[in-house]
Amino acid sequence: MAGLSLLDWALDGVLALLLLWLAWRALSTPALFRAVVLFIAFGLVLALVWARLFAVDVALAEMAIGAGVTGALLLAALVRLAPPIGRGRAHGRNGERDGA
Amino acid sequence: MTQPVFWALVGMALVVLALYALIVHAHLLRKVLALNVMSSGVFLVFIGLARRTPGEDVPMAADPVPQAMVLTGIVVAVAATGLALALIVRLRVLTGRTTLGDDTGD
Amino acid sequence: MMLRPRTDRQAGPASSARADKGLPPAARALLVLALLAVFAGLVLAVLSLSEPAPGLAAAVDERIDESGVSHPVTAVLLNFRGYDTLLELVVLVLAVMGAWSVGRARGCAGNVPGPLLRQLPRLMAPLMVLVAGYLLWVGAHAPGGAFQAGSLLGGVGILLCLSGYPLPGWANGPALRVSAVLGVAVFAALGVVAALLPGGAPLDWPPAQAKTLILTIELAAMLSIGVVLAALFAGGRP
Amino acid sequence: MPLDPSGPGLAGPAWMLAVVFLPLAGALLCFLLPRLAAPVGLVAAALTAASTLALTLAVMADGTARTQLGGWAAPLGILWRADGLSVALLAMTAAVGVTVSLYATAYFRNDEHERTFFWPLWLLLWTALNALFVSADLFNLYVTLELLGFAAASLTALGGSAAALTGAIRYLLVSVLGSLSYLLGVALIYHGCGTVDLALVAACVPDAPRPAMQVAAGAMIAGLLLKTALFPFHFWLPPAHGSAPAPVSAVLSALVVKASFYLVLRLWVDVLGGGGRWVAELLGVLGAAAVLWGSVLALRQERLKLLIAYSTVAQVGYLFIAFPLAVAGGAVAWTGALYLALAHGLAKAAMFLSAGNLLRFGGHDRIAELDSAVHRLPLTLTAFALAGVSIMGLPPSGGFIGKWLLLEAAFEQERFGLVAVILLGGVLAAAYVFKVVGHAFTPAARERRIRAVPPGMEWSALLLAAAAIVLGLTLPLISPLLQLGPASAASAVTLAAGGGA
Repeated sequence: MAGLSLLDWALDGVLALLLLWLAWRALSTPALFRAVVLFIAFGLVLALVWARLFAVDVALAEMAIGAGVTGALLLAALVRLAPPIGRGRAHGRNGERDGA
Repeated sequence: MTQPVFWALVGMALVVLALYALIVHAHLLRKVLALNVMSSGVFLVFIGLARRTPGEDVPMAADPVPQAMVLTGIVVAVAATGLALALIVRLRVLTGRTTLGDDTGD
Repeated sequence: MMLRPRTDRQAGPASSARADKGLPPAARALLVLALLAVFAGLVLAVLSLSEPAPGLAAAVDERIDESGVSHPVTAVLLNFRGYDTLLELVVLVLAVMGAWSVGRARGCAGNVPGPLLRQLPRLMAPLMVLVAGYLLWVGAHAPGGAFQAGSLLGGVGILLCLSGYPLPGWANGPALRVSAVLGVAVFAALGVVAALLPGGAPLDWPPAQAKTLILTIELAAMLSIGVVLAALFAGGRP
Repeated sequence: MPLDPSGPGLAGPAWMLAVVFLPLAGALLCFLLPRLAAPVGLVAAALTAASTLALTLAVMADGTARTQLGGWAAPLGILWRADGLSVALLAMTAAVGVTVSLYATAYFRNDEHERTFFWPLWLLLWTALNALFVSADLFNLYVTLELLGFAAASLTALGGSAAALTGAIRYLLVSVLGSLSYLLGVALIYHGCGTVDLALVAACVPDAPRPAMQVAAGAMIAGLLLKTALFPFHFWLPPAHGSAPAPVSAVLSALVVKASFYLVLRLWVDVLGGGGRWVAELLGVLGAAAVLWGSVLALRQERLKLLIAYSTVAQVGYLFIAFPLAVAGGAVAWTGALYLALAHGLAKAAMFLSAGNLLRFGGHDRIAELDSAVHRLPLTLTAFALAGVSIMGLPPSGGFIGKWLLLEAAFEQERFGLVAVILLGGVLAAAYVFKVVGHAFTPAARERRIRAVPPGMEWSALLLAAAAIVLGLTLPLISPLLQLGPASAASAVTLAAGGGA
């Protein structure tokens, strides 16, 4: 990898920082909706990383499955977890608020 | 440090970060997110290091075998997510809980 | 232990940092230290790997002419390591069975879309199906293939569901089950037939027919992947 | 199947194909024909068991069977390989599998929902087990592990109660975490060796960069220990195994836990060369802790299914006591551990099926209220007691042989601490088995509503328990399959001649 220029390193560095930051935020943001959106953004940046690593198939799959379908599954689950169904126990409402 | 090693290390960092979140957070959706980030980290190690392989004549193409394995892994991850979310939604309907509760018994 | 659940009943609904109250600070510090040690080990392992590295790129290159396709990743997925892919399709079917076993889907007909979502599928769905078909076809010699195409089809299903598009009744019955398992069934059946040929092995595609077989399998797999992903989105049995 | 008796080596591959694809085909058919799930599933189970028997006989006759999937040789393609260790576990799976299938036809007769989903999920679980036992490829093993975990978690949730769902979710999360840890190890191995074929990796490991290989082995084994529920990773097991429907608990405790143990053993012996003295010692300590902790907790349980589940935690511990003994030169310890694994599979399945009968009969599984069960369900109680004999390790059961071989190795190396743990575990097992049996013998305190238990459910449990006992008498037949070291064969045969009957 002798041909890697300073520009390449800068791009890699920025992508890596962005990736780690998005992962950290997605896993620590209190609001779950926001966390899922951050996770989808994480998937899209990861797709860019795959493209930079010349894994184009993986990049396509990451965009379609990793970010796209997984994101849709998470958002759908979030909607289903939100309404106060069930027997309305005290900490059931906690779970709901977590998603607010 | 070379580019493949750099990305493998980023992948390892994601794995450890996700492991921390998995242990610390009680909300099940967060645990699912953590496992997804962790699998992304493992995939990054897999693909990142594959870039060490190319010789001088084919500098662009990464080793296709890890790529195929990661594709398999991505599909397995989405299947796990779908199954886990279905179970979690059902648990919420039944009990109102979105955490595991402390009924381990020991 | 690691996944020992922690309910924090004291944490009020508005508490923004519920998780942070789960672990006492000492345990948290210990955990961070342990994970840092794990990370150090992982870094050491990565740094110890030699470069240039061993790999199978050359081996794939050498045999790709016998695989029936010219794109190396597709060759690995559907020929050299096709058995992994078969099991992976089984994993998808299994996820649907598991999701169906716990509950019913609320159904898509109840969704009341906004004006954008009402119009979007009309524009997007045909385009996405077209792109999926293209990705499947191009997968033989360039990046693309059944998984990317199938997830696009899944996306079509998700869009239709979100827009409250009423699925015809037959689509919820046996047809749904058949299309969910079609990929596995075609793949496995061809794989067994290949084993029964003289001198054959399981999933051993004769080079002359390999391309046709791979495209057939990919077509069935694409459909199944799309149906399975949409079914997982619906979240339960119809 | 193209079976050519003149060509040795041909029958093995054909039957390997059958043991993986028959349950798969059965599962798909059950899913497509939900109304016919039970009969179709039963036929698939019978055919799978029959082909497993054929494969076992073929391997015993011709030696290790091999297949190149897709016709591609090792570094490029995936290999199937069935050796003695593989077929021993395949055969145990078939024995438990076919009996549990019989049991399940009666158990799920009146619940259409559970019936229509039990069969496809259970047959996929069986597919995953068989695929795992014949795979000789690290990455393919990852896919089979995930398949196994998903099937096990879905089956756990089948009961539908909040407890079952909680158990299933925890199980699924732990299972995925374990698989990812394993996959991380596979990634490092691939990039250190350029292959994921077991034999080629084994040849490469000594020359590969050491830190990478050590971390890879650590990650893979840690992930598998999590799935095997070795102390202190056992926290997820009792809630899952205790809340699943009885036939599901039986296959989870008897088979699923063994699959990840099998893989640890396979990696340890075949790939990593059986080294790692201090890791083996650590595993031994954890195993000993599991025996004591699991037994004590089993003794303290008030619900029968939880008692049996904690007993599994303890019995898994025994399997790991073999590691320090075997590494120090007593290869007979491997045979002992494998014998224990097989015996535990049969006995534990029998116990869970018995518990299912008692639960069906009285509507609960509170141990203190099992009074007079022995008069109403004599066969079930016999099955439980016979299975208990094997769990305790009394002669002539399979559990006895396993513990005897472990004790032999421990005495030889003067590891008296381990000797004490092995014996103490047996005493504690006797205590918890008698706790159940004793309550069943007390006369009924009051009349209560009881339900009939179909005879098929009673006989299935008894059949498995009897098999666990008979296993102890078949040592000369089975021990050749279980040789993982040069010394084990001679020693095992001596024992068979001396104290087998």
